[in-house]
Amino acid sequence: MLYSEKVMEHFANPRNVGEIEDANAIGEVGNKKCGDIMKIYMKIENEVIVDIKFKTFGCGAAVATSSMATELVKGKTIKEALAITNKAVVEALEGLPPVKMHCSVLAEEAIKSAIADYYRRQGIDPEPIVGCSLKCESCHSHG
Amino acid sequence: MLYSEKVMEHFANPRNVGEIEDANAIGEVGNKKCGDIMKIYMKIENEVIVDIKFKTFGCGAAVATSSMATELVKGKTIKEALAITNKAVVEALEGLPPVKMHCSVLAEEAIKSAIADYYRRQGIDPEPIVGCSLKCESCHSHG
Amino acid sequence: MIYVDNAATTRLKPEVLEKMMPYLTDHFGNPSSIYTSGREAKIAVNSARAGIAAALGATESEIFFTGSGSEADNWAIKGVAHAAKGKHLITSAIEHHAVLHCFEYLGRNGYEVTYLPVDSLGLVNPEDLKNAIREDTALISIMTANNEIGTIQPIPQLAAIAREHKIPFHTDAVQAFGHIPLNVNELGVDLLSVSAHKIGGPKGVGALYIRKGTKITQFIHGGAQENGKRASTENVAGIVGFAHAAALAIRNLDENAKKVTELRDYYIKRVKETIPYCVLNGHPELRLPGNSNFSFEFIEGESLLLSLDMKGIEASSGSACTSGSLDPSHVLLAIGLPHEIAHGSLRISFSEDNTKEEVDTIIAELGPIVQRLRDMSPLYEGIKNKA
Amino acid sequence: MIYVDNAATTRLKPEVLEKMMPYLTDHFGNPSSIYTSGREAKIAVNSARAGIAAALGATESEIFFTGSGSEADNWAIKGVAHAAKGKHLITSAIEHHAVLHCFEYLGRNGYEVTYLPVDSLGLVNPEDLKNAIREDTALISIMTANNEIGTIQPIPQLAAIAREHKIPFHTDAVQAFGHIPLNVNELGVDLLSVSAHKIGGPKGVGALYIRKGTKITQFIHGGAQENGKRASTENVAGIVGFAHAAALAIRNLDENAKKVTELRDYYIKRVKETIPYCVLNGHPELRLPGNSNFSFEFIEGESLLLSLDMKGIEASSGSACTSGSLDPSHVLLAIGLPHEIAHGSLRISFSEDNTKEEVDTIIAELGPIVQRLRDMSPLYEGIKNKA
Ligand SMILES: Cc1ncc(COP(=O)(O)O)c(C=O)c1O
Ligand SMILES: Cc1ncc(COP(=O)(O)O)c(C=O)c1O
Repeated sequence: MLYSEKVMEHFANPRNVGEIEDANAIGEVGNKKCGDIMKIYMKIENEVIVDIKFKTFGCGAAVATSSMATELVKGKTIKEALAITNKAVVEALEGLPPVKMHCSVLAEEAIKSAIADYYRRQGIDPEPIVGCSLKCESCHSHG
Repeated sequence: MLYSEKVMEHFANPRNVGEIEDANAIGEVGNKKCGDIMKIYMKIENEVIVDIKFKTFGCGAAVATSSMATELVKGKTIKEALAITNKAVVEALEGLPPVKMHCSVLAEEAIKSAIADYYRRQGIDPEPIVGCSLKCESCHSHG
Repeated sequence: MIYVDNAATTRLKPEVLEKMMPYLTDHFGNPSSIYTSGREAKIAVNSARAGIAAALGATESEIFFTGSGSEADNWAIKGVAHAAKGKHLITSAIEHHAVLHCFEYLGRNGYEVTYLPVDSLGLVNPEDLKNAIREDTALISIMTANNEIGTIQPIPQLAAIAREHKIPFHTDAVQAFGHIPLNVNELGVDLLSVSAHKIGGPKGVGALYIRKGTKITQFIHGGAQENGKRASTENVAGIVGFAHAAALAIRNLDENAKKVTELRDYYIKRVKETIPYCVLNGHPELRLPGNSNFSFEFIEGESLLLSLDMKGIEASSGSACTSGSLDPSHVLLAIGLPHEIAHGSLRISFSEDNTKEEVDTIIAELGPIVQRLRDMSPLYEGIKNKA
Repeated sequence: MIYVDNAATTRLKPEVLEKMMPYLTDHFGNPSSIYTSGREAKIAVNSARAGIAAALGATESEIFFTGSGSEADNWAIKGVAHAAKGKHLITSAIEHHAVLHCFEYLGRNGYEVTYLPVDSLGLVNPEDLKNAIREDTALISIMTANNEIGTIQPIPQLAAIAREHKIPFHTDAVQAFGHIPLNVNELGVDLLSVSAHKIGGPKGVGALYIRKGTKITQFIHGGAQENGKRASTENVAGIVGFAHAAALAIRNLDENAKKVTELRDYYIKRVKETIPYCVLNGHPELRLPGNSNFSFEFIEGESLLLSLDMKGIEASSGSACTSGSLDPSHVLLAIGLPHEIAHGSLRISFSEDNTKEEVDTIIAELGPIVQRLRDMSPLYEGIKNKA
């Protein structure tokens, strides 16, 4: 299991770690059993994600994908952010080992989960906008 | 499969190789299938084996046991010769690998076969003196 | 670089390599060949066999070289199971995968397997073994010492129970061999697996002790090597290296064990003093000299390992074989740790080549790393705020 | 010493050992470990895998390292048989024991095995294969080239028949690899075994090619090494050495084959010229470059070998694995030799390190040795007297 240099760089120097005091969007995905939990804080103004921070309990890939996903999303509109797939995160990281692919899915889901929270706070059903319910179905991304 | 120095010495310089023109006792044991054939020539005078020679088709152990067996028998009385067991040959050779034990049996049988021939030539049934019929029953000394 | 993952593998000792060199250069004969170079190779293999036999209190004809500890485990377990009439097998829940996956395979192929639980310190209870035994139990396999948490099982007691019922008893002693005294007769075992690379020997060589009279089918069929019991041209250099590593390990066992235990105890003490929310896994006394295994709450093991690696410290989280897998260690779950804590374990395993200075460096780095990861962890938020 | 038993094993090439040395000294990490030294070891193993794959025209994910050629054979045969529904297997009568004894084992355990005969040159007849195939045939295994007589089988033709019937085809290419061009797709095989020590690599390393999609059970269960298909801590140094030896063999294949064939043909010519009552076993053209195999009538092979050894010449009679056994070679019997002639065979197998001068020395010693043994042989008496 080998990480790319980019993954290692983001693991060593993760961007956007932390909390946002006055966040108006917070999402958390994953669970303890899986060994990966990602929590995303966003400050959204006029449909733009002006600030984003994360906290992650998880492996090197989980930290690196959190870092990269928040980088990709920062400053984007919600629409743009929702268009960012786990694939984009993996590509930006120059690849992930097959056993770690689920981390990128988790990152995508964490972003969506925060955005869903943003809508829910405003009394809007996030489902039609963000997509289906978000859950870490199992610890395994493959067989 | 490792031979003792003694075996190698007898293989390199086998004693008593050849035929005896006026032999009065000739025995042959073993068969082609087994890959071991020993032929013994004796000159017996007054119940004493005054000369003995052998020819052997076979492995290093077969040659060495032929050589050693003929050495042990040479100059002995028939009675003494019959008392020489395959064990004695093996001991004199400082041991044989387990898979090669049957060669020593063959050497013992070759001696007996020649002596049996000696009696037969005189019209004496060798069975009561020499023992049971001599045959290389199979190529294997073990399972 | 500070290497403290000696339970995963060890540095090939220079003096062991030196003994191997002739067989990696001029003495390249095939031990099955009858000419001089072949005979020399055969003699080397057989004297290595005598060495391993002596190290275990066995006789030469009971030692069979293999290509790894895993092969020895596979051979022992499948070989005895296949040779037996009974279809019931017993093992423990904390075996190495080389054992566990054999049983799982047999479990899918007509055998019934009982996995004995362990207590919170990792010990099998002899009473559980007694209760698990059935009329048709064909094999019991319980490891001598665990690779993750270092717990040493009461093998003499367990093997005695097996013998009472005339059931063959196998033990995976890959982690124990060369580190604690082992004698097959004092242990009372019928089969025992060892591996060279855990004691300063080369990778890719193991051995299986098979007590005379034990019914076992062959595992690798072919040529007549290893007394007709295990085919393959012998890894002569590797076998010679294994025997020399074993000889060194046994000769220096007491001294090394003392040194390594001291290092480890110092490390354990320092961790407890400097890092909150940690728990030592495994048994406080019945433990391999070099083994330490801590769970650090709120953080995940791999991140910890990568962070240590960035500081030049090489250590492990659970067994090396399972890294890359997403499951938390089956051993840590078996001793009762909750999932998220099982995910956050750090195994540091010392050898006699490690030093107190290295431990000090590890401690100096470990604290800040753990803190940094906790600061990044959503699980720690509540705790921090409470504090 | 003149070493002409390169089919039994080869000298580890010094340049191969050199590539292995880092992994026998400083780079001792376990490839399953995620820290730096482990990752370096993993990269080394994977690039070796790529090298072996390239040498065979396979893809990396189809190459699995093993502890020997025998293990590769055992895995392929038992693994495919166990994964299949059908209970009928086909192999040839002249396989290496590592293959033959697997089939005999399966034959005793619920499978039915057809052993295809060979002609007097050692060739399997494709028609025989066609006729042997049944509805329930689960595996066909036919060696690429024979270890005793060097005969090269028409694998592309045989494998095509298997494919027509959708039956997995395995070939033991231990003797062929590195000596004749091999490409798994041109051969059309699904599984192929190789071993390092036959091509200037270390003893105790082999590999199995498994075509993607081939149904096969695991052989050594345990850790997740070799993509979860073959457990055991990787013999990193051995694997690196294997790949380098393969690279050298492939790079110099044409040149070496030419040189070795010339040496061999010169030897064959000189034997025929100087020693009466001899017969060359194997195929005159479809033959491994380095292989010669003569039967010398009226004498026994082991005596011949010991005599040659006393003159510093190391050669073989049949396969090294069977020496020590009392049975004449099953290969020589299968090509129709009578027992006593099968007992008297001499295999001389050349490598590119041998020289014409060595052949001259062998010829100078061989004649008198054969004569001395014949003079000692009761079988020769009649012949001599007739002459
Ligand atoms: C044709 C053939 N198959 C298999 C083997 C077994 O290889 P290994 O000695 O690496 O187990 C050999 C040589 O020993 C061989 O010549
Ligand atoms: C307890 C235990 N058993 C078996 C093995 C497997 O040994 P090897 O890596 O030599 O196959 C190991 C280590 O990997 C181990 O720690």
